[in-house]
Amino acid sequence: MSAKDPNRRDLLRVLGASVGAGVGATAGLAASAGEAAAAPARTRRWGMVIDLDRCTLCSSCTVACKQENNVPVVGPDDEHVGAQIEWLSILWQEPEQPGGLPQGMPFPCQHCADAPCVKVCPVGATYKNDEGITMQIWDRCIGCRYCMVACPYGRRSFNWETPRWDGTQIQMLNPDVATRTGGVVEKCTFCYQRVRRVRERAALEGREIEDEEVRRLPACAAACPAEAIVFGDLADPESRVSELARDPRRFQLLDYLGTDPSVIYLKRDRR
Amino acid sequence: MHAELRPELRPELRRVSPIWYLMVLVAAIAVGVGLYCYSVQLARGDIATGLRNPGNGGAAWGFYIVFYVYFVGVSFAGITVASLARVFHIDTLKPVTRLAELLTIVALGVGAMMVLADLGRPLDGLLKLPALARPSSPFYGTFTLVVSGYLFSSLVFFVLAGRYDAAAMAQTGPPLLRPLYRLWGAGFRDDDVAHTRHWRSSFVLAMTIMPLLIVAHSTLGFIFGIQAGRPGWFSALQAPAFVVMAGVSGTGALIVLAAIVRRLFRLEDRIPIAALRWLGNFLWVLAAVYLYFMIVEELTSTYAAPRADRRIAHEVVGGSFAISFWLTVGSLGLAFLIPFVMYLRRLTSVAWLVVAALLANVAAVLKRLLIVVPSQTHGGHLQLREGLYTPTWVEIGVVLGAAGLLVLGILLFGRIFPLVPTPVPEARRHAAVPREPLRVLATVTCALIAAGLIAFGLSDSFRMWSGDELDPRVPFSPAIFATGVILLFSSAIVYETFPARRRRATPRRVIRPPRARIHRVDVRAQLRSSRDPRVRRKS
Amino acid sequence: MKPPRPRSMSRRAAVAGLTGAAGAGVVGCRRGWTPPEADPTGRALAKPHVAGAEAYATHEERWFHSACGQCPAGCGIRVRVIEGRAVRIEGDRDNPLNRGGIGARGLAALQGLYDADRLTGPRRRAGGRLVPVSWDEALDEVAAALTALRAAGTPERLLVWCGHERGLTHELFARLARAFGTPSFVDGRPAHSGTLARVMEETLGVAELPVWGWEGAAQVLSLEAGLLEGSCQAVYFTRMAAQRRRGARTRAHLVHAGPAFDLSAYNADQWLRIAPGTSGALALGLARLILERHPERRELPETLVAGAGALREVVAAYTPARVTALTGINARDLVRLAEELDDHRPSFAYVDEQSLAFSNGADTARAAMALNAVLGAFWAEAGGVRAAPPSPLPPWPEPELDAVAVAGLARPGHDGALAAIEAAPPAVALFHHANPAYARPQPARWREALAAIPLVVSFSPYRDETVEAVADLVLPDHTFLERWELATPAPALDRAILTRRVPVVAPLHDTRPSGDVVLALARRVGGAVATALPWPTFREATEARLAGLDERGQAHAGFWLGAEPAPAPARVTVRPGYEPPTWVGDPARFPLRLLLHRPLGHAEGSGANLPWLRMLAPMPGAAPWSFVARVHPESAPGVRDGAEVALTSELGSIRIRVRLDERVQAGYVVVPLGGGHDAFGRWARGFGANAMDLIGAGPLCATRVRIERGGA
Amino acid sequence: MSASRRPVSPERARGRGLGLVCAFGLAGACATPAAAPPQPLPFDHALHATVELDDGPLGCTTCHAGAERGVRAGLPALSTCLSCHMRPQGDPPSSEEARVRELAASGVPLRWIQVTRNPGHVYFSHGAHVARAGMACAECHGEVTTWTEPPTVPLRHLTSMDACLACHRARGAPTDCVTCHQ
Repeated sequence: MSAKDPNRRDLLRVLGASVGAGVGATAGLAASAGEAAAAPARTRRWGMVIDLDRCTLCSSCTVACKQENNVPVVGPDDEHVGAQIEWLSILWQEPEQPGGLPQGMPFPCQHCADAPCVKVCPVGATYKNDEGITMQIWDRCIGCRYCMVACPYGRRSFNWETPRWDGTQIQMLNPDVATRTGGVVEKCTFCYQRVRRVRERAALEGREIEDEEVRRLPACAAACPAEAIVFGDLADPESRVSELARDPRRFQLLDYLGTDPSVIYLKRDRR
Repeated sequence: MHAELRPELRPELRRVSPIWYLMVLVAAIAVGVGLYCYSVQLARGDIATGLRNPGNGGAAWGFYIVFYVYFVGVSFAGITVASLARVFHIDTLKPVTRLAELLTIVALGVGAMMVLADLGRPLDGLLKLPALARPSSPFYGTFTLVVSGYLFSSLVFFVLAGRYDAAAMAQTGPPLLRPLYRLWGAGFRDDDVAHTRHWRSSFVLAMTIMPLLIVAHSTLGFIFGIQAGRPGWFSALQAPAFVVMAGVSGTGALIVLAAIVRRLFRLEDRIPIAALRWLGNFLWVLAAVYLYFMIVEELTSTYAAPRADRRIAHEVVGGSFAISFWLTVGSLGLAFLIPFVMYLRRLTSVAWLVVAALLANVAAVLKRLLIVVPSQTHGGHLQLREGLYTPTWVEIGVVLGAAGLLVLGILLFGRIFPLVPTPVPEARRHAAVPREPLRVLATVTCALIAAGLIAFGLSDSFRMWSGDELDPRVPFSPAIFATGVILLFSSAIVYETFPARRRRATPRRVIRPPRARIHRVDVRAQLRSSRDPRVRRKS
Repeated sequence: MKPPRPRSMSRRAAVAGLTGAAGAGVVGCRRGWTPPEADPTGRALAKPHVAGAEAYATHEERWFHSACGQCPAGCGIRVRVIEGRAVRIEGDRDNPLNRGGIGARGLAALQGLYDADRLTGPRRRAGGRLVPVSWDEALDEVAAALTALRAAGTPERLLVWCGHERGLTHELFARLARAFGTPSFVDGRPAHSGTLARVMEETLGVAELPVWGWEGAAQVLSLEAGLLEGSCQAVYFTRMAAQRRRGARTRAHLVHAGPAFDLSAYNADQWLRIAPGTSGALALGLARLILERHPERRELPETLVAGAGALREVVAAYTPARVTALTGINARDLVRLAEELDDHRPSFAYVDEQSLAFSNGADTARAAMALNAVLGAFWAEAGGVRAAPPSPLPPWPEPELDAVAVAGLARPGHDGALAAIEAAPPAVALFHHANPAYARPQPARWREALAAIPLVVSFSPYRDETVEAVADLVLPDHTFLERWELATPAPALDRAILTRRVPVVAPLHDTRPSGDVVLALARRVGGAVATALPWPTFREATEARLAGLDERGQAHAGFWLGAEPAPAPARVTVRPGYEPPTWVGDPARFPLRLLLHRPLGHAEGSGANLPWLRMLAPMPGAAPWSFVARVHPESAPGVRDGAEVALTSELGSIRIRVRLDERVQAGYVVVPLGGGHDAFGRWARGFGANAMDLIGAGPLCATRVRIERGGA
Repeated sequence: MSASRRPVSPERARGRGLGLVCAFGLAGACATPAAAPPQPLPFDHALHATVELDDGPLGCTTCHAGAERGVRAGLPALSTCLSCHMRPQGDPPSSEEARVRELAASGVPLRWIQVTRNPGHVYFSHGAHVARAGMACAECHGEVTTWTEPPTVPLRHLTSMDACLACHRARGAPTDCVTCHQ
């Protein structure tokens, strides 16, 4: 659990003061927990910059995402309309004013710094990890779908039925990602399995993760022929992703909601 | 016991109307249908419902949540009526208090089932919610406060209030059920001290329950009201509106229930029209408040509202939800008008009152549908795909089954226990209660332990002791919190059922000389009589 | 027992060396024993059992460099293979075509490999149904039929039809046809045999798509092209579109003239809505405007473009007013575009097969080339238009033909026209990567025509329409991830490129690479045919073919890159002209005109059975899994958005959902290709409608249709 | 070899409530299989553990190549066996060795049946535990080097999330969910 959530921590302190009686009895427990916690070397915030001026909507990212993350195929029949599982799809926004440009954009989970889905999860199946990724632990999810209705971006998908892989299709599953069962919510993880792989390799080699090796790390970024998707550490001002995020064309989706997404878009630029 | 009462006021199980059998049959069939539909849902997965991903053109929450909110709303009436009756000494309402509490309990149970029906993995939910629930999720309040606190306080209220009759029924009731009555009425002595104690404890309970009730129903409103990402939900009005709407539907349901029960159980003489009239007045007041809320809501969401809010308002008032919306407005208007006119004209027609009450419930269901669904299907801040939500027969069947269960529970209970409490004369509630330090100590201890559990359970639920980890430090903290809440209310049971010290020397102010039968009613004394020399001596 | 010490051996080295030999294979059967992992949690939240994984449990992970075979682009790929299962495809960052990027089609290759509806072995039609047959029997049967043809002295009655696959297998089929003696060899490679290739042959002397100088272009005008969707090099173009906008110092402008709002229009800096089929007029009008800007300058290098001076006279007729009338593009835009094209050199006008899918396709291509000549785009230094580089492989020595073959080749053959096949059905037809029973205009008639052929052999790995409806024998090919192949990608770079595909997994089923099958057939037929195809296996044929490879290139894993750009030709021939497109059908009865386009997931017709491609929106902004005809609201009065309608032409009728779209030229209906399969696996069957039912032989977009509400 | 022939039972007292709740799948620990898995070779760990090669003793990671730095330890492919057993390695040559060469000749790969597996939603990196944390194989797998037959039940002491977490807390290893969940 992230310790960086100031609002919640403040709330806790206030509540903690009012709780009173129970505190004394359990203070010892808290102290012992505190000792064991190890400080991370450096606080990362993984983020993504999607340059819409580069993006051509070729949709490779959406397919790469499905391939990497064992996202099940949900059929086209009427029953499955709206049951599609989309970690990353193309968001299409018609112009608000007549004569404006329509805008399409690769649309992964925004990994909000202040994520509405995380707040509402009753069991902690979804949470912000130390590196700013909104994770979903499939096994813990009870399927209440609260996170889905809380997410302003609609970037969470429910397994309306247990996914099936027909015949030999099962052989192409990525062994690094667990398949999900029916009745759980799933979402983009920034390809955490790949991040983990890179981190372990770096740790085994006794070095820090380099920006170079993560720029095209997530499956969507790796597949993008236009190199429109760049991944990296937003907390590191030197990283490519931070550099791009300083571009004046930057915008975040629904920034007025105060969610502070870690996915930063760069506006399309047309004559 | 009860001999002092007029015969018609004694607790008894009356012969039921033949319609009772028909209704039980219908309700049982409904339950069967519900079970079948739910098994279909379990087998096929949630694809069997009409729910789909919001943003993909669907609604992730639909009928189940609508009826969950509805059932919990219905439960409002019971405990409110009981508390009001106690706190403000409204004797008119006394005959319907038990009915009201029963409605609360059954409706809450059924509501909890609706949540389970909604969960993608119900078994995981049953296990994980008590273990891991997080207070930052408005669901926490739902699962702990509503289910444990609200349900259990009602239960405690219900059980304590019923002891008087249970003790009596242990003597006169059907022999087969007497063990149940004896258990329920265990430790009850029909002396004025006991009545006085109950009178006091019920006041404390009632005073505790009323704020809890507001909190619990507000929690329900917060589930929707604090979601900034859902235009149409995000509103400070949500919590108070939920409380009021709960009142509307709950009062309506209680009116319908009382009217039906009067007929079915031939209780016309025990449930006076006056009680119904009182409820009718309560209904129009609440309906008027809610109508006001609706006007405020519509005004806010149409007058210079942001795009998304306006889109929803447009869709609700004139789009695909228009029929539901205008039905809601009409129903609610009539639910206000009918009892209001009756109030002005000083008339009371049970039939019209039932019509108004039914309309109030129709409005309650539809309004919840209008709250839950359009924000998901049409409420995107972004231009996500829009769609429609239509419940499938599976969902309708499950909800039907839940409603059947509600009816069945009440009908069956009516066959085994008197639905109208035996009135206790005012005078008997004001006896001098002897000082019993042990009883007070036990009660206070229980309450303190409860407070400790609540404090720890809540703080650990907040992960205050978890360091940087996600889980509570102690497993099942939310359950501990809920246990604390339950225990807190149980201290009332401790207070009332703590075995009385019977010392000869203690003078008791007794209005009527105790009879031998009273001691027979004292089950605990009876049980003990074989070994307690004092008791033997006494008899 | 004390084990003896092994003699000197560095075990790590040995392990490392030998691990490579560990191949994949079949799954071991486990009798009477429940593996402990069968249900470790009692819940499904686990990796499903993967055939092979528990049987080997070596967790061996390998990355293979190969080349994509999903479309003619031939991007470099890396395939992640774990325990013999291909689990991931990524782009090869070394490959100059895609530089690590990869298209949706390439990614979906895994679904093609592991398609649950693949043919698991050879089949023969018996009693109307396809039943399993052994490879030997099947090959004997084909060989017997072939031998009989040669014995009867009628080798021309063999029809060999190869689809879009470019590579050695194609060459082997062609060689087989030649040595066998049949002139009926249908080359289905659009890059070699389409309208543009033919025009390029007359313009530049190379019958291939030209190479476009994206890397240096400052302005590109796309003339109704399917630039980023249906083109042969969509990944390369996507990369270039992005790089020219953001990667380079100067920002290039892309102007797209097209009749409907598609990906190219979305991506263009400016989208000009043009009347379909009139971009030839636009090109000539622009040429005139540009020439007018330079009355004094001899703009065109006469040395390169002979007769360029005469261009002025030809284009003089295309005044802005006339071009506006023809194309619907207003004169102001026209003038501005001409100025920009002229000012932002290097610039060029881009056309592809989609631009030329009209009756006047060849003229449009010629007009575009005239505009390019005016723009000085041919062999312009930084970015221009060039002929495709020659193949780095030397031409194969002509096979020795025997008398039968010589006689057969002299007789008239089939060029793939339906009427000719109906009139004189071949005796044997071989279809490799071709599915005429679905993909050719009038599929129903095709089925009847093919049914009249005594022996139809399909090499498709999938149960497509030709397999299901007409094939008498099916000799399923491997998918490209299971076999060797040597292929030249569709032209994109000015350097020759040769890709080598390798088998990354062991064959899943009892299929055989068609190259091997061709060689086996040749052996069985014997005689001169066997002599012409002497290699025992396809692998050896590839080695033999590679032996003559130009030595100046650089070899990489998975591809070979030629050294020097193609030389400028002696001359460029420009023959500008314009004819308005013609439309078949009575305008009174069929008021609308049908435009067909290849959507993103079409993948040359091979995408329909791959759900990942199927679900891609056929146009920007569409929902997944949508298959809709788009029409301007004014052109379909009374039709509700999203309603199912009947589209009817003189030749047929289809039912399709319609989307009213104001971004479509009024008077036209835009229908994607690739729907309406009645075979080809579970994802293709019954999805959408096949517009081929509506059109006749000839250009793709030349048919009039009408919309009727509520279906036919 | 006198040590126990039975593998160490991985059945351990389960975790407390939390372990139960997050029930982690006691991968196979719940039930002992009725029959031993039909492994292709009756591999003798004890015997191989005594082998000395030129560059040191034959360690676990010689055959379980990923155990030291990889994510999964892996079971050896036939080629691994053949790297030594290409030449006869015993006097007299054992029947197992004959079988290895028989398999090699027939081209049939070794079809080990993996007994120890993680639940699908668990990510366990051997490299992180062995190379980084410096744990020995036996800490989790028991004294494998004393067995003369292939294991029949999973070789694992860790049967609940609590057990994982306890060690992670004790050693200050990360307890972020995604450290171990996938």
